[in-house]
Amino acid sequence: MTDLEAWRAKAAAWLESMAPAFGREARKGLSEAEDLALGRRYQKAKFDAGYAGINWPTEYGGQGLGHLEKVTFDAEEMKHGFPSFYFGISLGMPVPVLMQFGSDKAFVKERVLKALQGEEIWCQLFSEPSGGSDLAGLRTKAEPDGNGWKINGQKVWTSWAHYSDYGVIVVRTDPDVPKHKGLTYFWVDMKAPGVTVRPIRLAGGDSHVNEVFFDDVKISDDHRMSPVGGGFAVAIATLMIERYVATDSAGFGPHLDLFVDLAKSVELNGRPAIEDGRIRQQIARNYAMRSGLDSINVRARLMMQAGMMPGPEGSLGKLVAVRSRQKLSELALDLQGSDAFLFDEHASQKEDWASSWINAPTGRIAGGSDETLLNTIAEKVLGLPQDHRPDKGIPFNQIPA
Amino acid sequence: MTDLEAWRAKAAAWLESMAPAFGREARKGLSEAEDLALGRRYQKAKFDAGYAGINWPTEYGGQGLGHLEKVTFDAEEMKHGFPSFYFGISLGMPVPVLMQFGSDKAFVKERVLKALQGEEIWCQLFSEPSGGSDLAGLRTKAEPDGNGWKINGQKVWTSWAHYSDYGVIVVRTDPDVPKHKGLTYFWVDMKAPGVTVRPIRLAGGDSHVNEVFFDDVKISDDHRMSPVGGGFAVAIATLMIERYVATDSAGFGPHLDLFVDLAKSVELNGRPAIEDGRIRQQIARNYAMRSGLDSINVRARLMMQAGMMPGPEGSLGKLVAVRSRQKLSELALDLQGSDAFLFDEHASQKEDWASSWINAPTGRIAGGSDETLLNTIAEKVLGLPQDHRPDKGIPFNQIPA
Amino acid sequence: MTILYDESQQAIATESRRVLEARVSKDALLPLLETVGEYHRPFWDTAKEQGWTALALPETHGGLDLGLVELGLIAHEAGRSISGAPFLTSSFGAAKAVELFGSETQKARWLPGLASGETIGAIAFSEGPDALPRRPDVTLTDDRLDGTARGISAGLAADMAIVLANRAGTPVLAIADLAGVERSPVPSFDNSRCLADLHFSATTAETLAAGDTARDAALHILALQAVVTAHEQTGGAEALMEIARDYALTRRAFGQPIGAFQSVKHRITELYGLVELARANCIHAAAREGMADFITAAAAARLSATEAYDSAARDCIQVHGGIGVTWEIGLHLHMRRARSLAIEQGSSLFWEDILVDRLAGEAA
Amino acid sequence: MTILYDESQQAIATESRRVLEARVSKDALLPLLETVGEYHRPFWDTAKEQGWTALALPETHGGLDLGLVELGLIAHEAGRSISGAPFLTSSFGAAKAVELFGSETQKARWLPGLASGETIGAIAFSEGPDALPRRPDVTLTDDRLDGTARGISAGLAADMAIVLANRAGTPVLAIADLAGVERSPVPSFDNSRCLADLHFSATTAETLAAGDTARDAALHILALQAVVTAHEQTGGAEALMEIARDYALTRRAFGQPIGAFQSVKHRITELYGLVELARANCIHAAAREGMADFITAAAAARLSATEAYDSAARDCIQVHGGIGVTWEIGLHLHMRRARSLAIEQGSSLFWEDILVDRLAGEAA
Repeated sequence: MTDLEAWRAKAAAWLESMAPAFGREARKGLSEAEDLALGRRYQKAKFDAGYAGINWPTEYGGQGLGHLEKVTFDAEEMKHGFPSFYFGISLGMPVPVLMQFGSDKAFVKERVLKALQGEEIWCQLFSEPSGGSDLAGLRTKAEPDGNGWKINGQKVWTSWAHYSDYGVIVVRTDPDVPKHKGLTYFWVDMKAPGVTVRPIRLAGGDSHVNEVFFDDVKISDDHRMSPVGGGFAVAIATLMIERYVATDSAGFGPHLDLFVDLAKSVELNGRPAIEDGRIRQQIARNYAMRSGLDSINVRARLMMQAGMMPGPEGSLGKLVAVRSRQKLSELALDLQGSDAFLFDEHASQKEDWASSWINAPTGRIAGGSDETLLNTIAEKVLGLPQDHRPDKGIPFNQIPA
Repeated sequence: MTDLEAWRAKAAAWLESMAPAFGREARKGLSEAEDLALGRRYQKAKFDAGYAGINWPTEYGGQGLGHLEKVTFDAEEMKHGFPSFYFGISLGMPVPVLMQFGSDKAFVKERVLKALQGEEIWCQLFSEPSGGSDLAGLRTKAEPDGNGWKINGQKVWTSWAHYSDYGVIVVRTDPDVPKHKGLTYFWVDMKAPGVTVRPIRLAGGDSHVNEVFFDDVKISDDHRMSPVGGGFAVAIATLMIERYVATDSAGFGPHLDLFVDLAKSVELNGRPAIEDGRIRQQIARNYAMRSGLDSINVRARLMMQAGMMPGPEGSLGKLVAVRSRQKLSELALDLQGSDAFLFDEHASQKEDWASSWINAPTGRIAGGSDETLLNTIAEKVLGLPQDHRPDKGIPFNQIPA
Repeated sequence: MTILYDESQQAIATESRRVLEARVSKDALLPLLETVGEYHRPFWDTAKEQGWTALALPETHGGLDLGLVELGLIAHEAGRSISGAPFLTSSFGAAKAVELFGSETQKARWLPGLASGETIGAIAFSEGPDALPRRPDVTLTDDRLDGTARGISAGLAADMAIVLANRAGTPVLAIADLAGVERSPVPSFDNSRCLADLHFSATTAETLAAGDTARDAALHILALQAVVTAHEQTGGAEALMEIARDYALTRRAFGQPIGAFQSVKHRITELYGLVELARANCIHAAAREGMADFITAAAAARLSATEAYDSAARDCIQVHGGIGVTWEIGLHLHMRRARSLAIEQGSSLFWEDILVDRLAGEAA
Repeated sequence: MTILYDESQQAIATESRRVLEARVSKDALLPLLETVGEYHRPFWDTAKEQGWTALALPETHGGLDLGLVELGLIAHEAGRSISGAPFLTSSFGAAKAVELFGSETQKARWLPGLASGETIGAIAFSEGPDALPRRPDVTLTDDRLDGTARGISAGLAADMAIVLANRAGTPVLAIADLAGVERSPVPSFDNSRCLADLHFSATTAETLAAGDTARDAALHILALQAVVTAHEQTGGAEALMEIARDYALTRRAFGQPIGAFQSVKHRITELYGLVELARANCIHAAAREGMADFITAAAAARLSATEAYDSAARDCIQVHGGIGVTWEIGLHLHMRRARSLAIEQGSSLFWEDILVDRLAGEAA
């Protein structure tokens, strides 16, 4: 591990040096536009310092290092609150998929380089209003148009679409076959005529997800990234990548230390809350859950380092961590009593309990709801039967809406 | 309510006077045979004193009073630990159903009188090994035999069958129609040739439930209590009666006071357990749950007294009460630490935490599992869709086993 | 012993639901989240016009002489529609404090206005985590209040407040006229609660009770409010359970209504159970007003209602999936309200302790 | 930092599972519930023959110089098959006490027998609810023990015991030779644990540690045992999860396997999650032996393993329906064992406090 530790130390030092210019403090009070601009400069700095595309092939401007270096860097980077999340999806799924499935290599390389330097952002156009957890049930359609295609329909929950230059999209090209057999995978220019992006405001107040409308959007066939009718497999490949994005045993909420500090600072029934069994129990249970997840994640990295495929238990993280974070955040509000009312909708959900609480439902739904994750584990890992699906094998256009 | 209160006082006084002869103390150390004999004498005493068949018609030897008097008596009776549970099922479901659906009135009256006096016991032959929660899926069959019927098959989970003189039974008389349309309801003589009863031992150690085998058991057609093929409706009517049997917000486990006493008697982390938030939280949560159920039950009685049909919320009792009792019992064992090991498998689950814990799973399954209760409420009360049932409408003999 | 609602009580429920459904909508409530100190005036006007403000107050002072049962019914319906202002509970608590512990002069001065709704009352007991502090920060010296009461709901709009203060080390319950008292608004996740810090500085106040009596009195007022709030929480939970059920019946996935999937089906059914338990405890508690075990019954109602509303908010949104977390659909109005009601009048942690002290015979 | 099992460690797991599946069956275990003081001799003979008793002890005294990781792997497999005796854990705890705190003479006297399994050790710390009493009932005066140690697992079979005693108000850790010590059997819901009350009366004992050192030493022994037990609990939970899954795949209701119903499907999947979290904490804790945070890691493993086994027992039986509560199917063997393992070496309540004291920096 010493090589890696040395690499980690070097990266940590560099990140430290970037903090004054791009870190938490530097971002205070910035408008989203200003913050994004700062984010683009930070991404360029990462690229120049050799910390962009860490585990990507060098011919695409990556560093050619391992996944282990990547997650090590992510863990260190997380500490400083840099404006990197604008590029999380872009560099997380669409661009890697473009590298894997894009046909025109020159074009691909140009896009990848601009994405790595924060000049261009990609989004992922999967979910639809009718869809929910049923990806293969999508309705946006692409019809042959000359020697290209014409896209009509609507996507939703598209993160950062309003800042995106390009996107990858799954559409229905054949409604006459069972639903998952009639899909094809393309990339699209988000600035093309007929593309309309409308931000969706979330319960917590912010709005980084969008509705995206396609009205007679024309694309040439070189935009196609899968065989016609073979888009579902590429879509699944895209989603699989998500499992290897760095996890957080805090469920993307505050660290447990912050709860312990809170419990030490307030009184309950006339005694310090940290001495109250109810609070102690939640601290202990959450610690055990989080340490278990951390151990699972560390083992997954060790296996990847040893060239092995990590076990399926990795997919537990989001399910248990976010669910527990939701209840722990509610308890933190109870503990503060009427002091909990004071609320800043822009506070970080990693540091503020109210923000963590109000954004928790999004966390439980985004990237696979609890129920979807339970089904996936049940079927893929435990071999339990698939749910009854009346639409199975039925031509898409014969499924009752 | 004053009439009822007076009636309650009178009944309470009588029960008090019976305690020395039949109560908890009197039963200590008795074999089950001796205890049953005592139970029969107690049942006779109830009959003579006018406390048997409280809400049954007088022409069948009942008292012609209301359901309210019945549950009032049951609540008082519960306090003394009388050996009355041998007759609970018998007088709870089969005999009332016999009164309602029995054809030969003279025969019916004779049976009812003997049952009320504890001379005869009836059991209910519904569940089958293949069945689980799927009552209509039963396989025991009755074929025409002369001008009577011949029964072959196996029933299971039949309480007190080993002491029963008669039983009511649902059997399949037509395998060629959808499963719930091919059933017929009969009564059988449990001493008839071809009937074999084999007690099943339960996890807690005791064995009051049985397997019952029928080999060419011949019965005449006057045993029939439903139209041929109309047995399912009568079976459901039988089960409906169960909801009006007295409920227990303690989930048939110990009263919460016993947990409070325990918490006062032991120390946790160097302080009385009753001062520990974890213990306090469980006491408070269980109290709130139980007081809610008690309030639901009281309101149900008031409605019945007012001639109204109680709401469906009555069916919540068993679901939440037994489930909570299971976890509270585990916590009680944790609280006792190594003192919890000392175990008497004959201790009462109303008074002993280990006995309550070890018998809780039976409580969660008997008379409708948690899942069955949830489905019933979801479909009957909330109007949510029925689960997917591939066997629906298919002739019984074409359903894959 | 609990009760069955009689016809007139059922009529109160039906009528108040009708009026509220006609006059309150989420579109009117959503913008209130984005301004500090605004409440939904049509709701409060309705409450006054319908006499809800007078419902549980004595006829001799402009009230209708009804009780907690009837007010609870209104609160339940208000909870269903996400009440646009906290005054129904806050003014009721203030009025009961005056009615139960005040002099005839004090009653004559405050009750008519509180009954008509022209006067708005607030309860200033809590200090952050402590719903009933033994040594409040606010002090009373020679009938003058000093110090700050934090995060007081209705504080921005109230004309008077019942304050739990510290007089030379012993607790006192006092009435304060808020005219001229400096208040700083508290921006919150549920702004129509009109939260404020009240900065007393030589504010004249009249004592209602002192010493242990003051503490018992304060707890009694808190319990009365808690029963009203529990009804409101139960109404909110009931609404969410019904919204979830209706969505599960119409929304389809994999070719069938999502309500056919047991994960959804059973989740909604568990909510039904929580709602019915809360309802039963509420009815029981309302019927126990004035009895020896009222505090116990109030605590049980409060605990089950808080659990029901928080759980319903979590699960109803979860059942909806992505659409459930959008601003426009407004389920977060319930989720926010579930939390603010869970904290006002003391959190579950507070009521668990109150309840167990009594069950274990350690009541103060 | 946690670890990946190397090949030799994986071999230990495979081999021990093979042997146990061949030699232990529920039919052999069920009758043990009905006699007091009998344990499953084939299990213990296997443990001795396979060298499991020597695994984690020093080579210098007949051990194999392996550690908690390897013993944990054995315990996991023993838990899967419901170990027929508690000695693997009790003797290990006793041996570690001698190894870590004993004199060379004491090691020479006790370790070889404990390593070969000929000597059986017990740990006598707990007094009912208190897993680590500050003022034990058992007293030590002039190297003589007096008083009763209650509900000691392995107590009926043990040749020696490590006793936490009270010497003039300060705790001491002592070794007692149990030959000639009067024991009364404790009939329990899990009789193969060989539970007994040990009645010391002027029993000779040798001191291992005194004062705070004694208490820290006792906690360290308890933590070592807790990690072994956590592996055993995880193995039991894993077995139950697999039994539930297999049953859900074969048992049909309403024309389909019950595993197709989400209530069953998700219940089993949640168990999978609990098992994997427990396993991860176990591996981590075993790898932290001797490090500063060992007690913390042990507590986390213990808490998640106890939750996993209790939950698996509840839910596996529930998934089975009626058949699950029969005597013959024997699921209650796991349910009983889940509870006895949850109590031995201190309940979750005890370990929650140990853990939080450390997280909050209040460790003794």
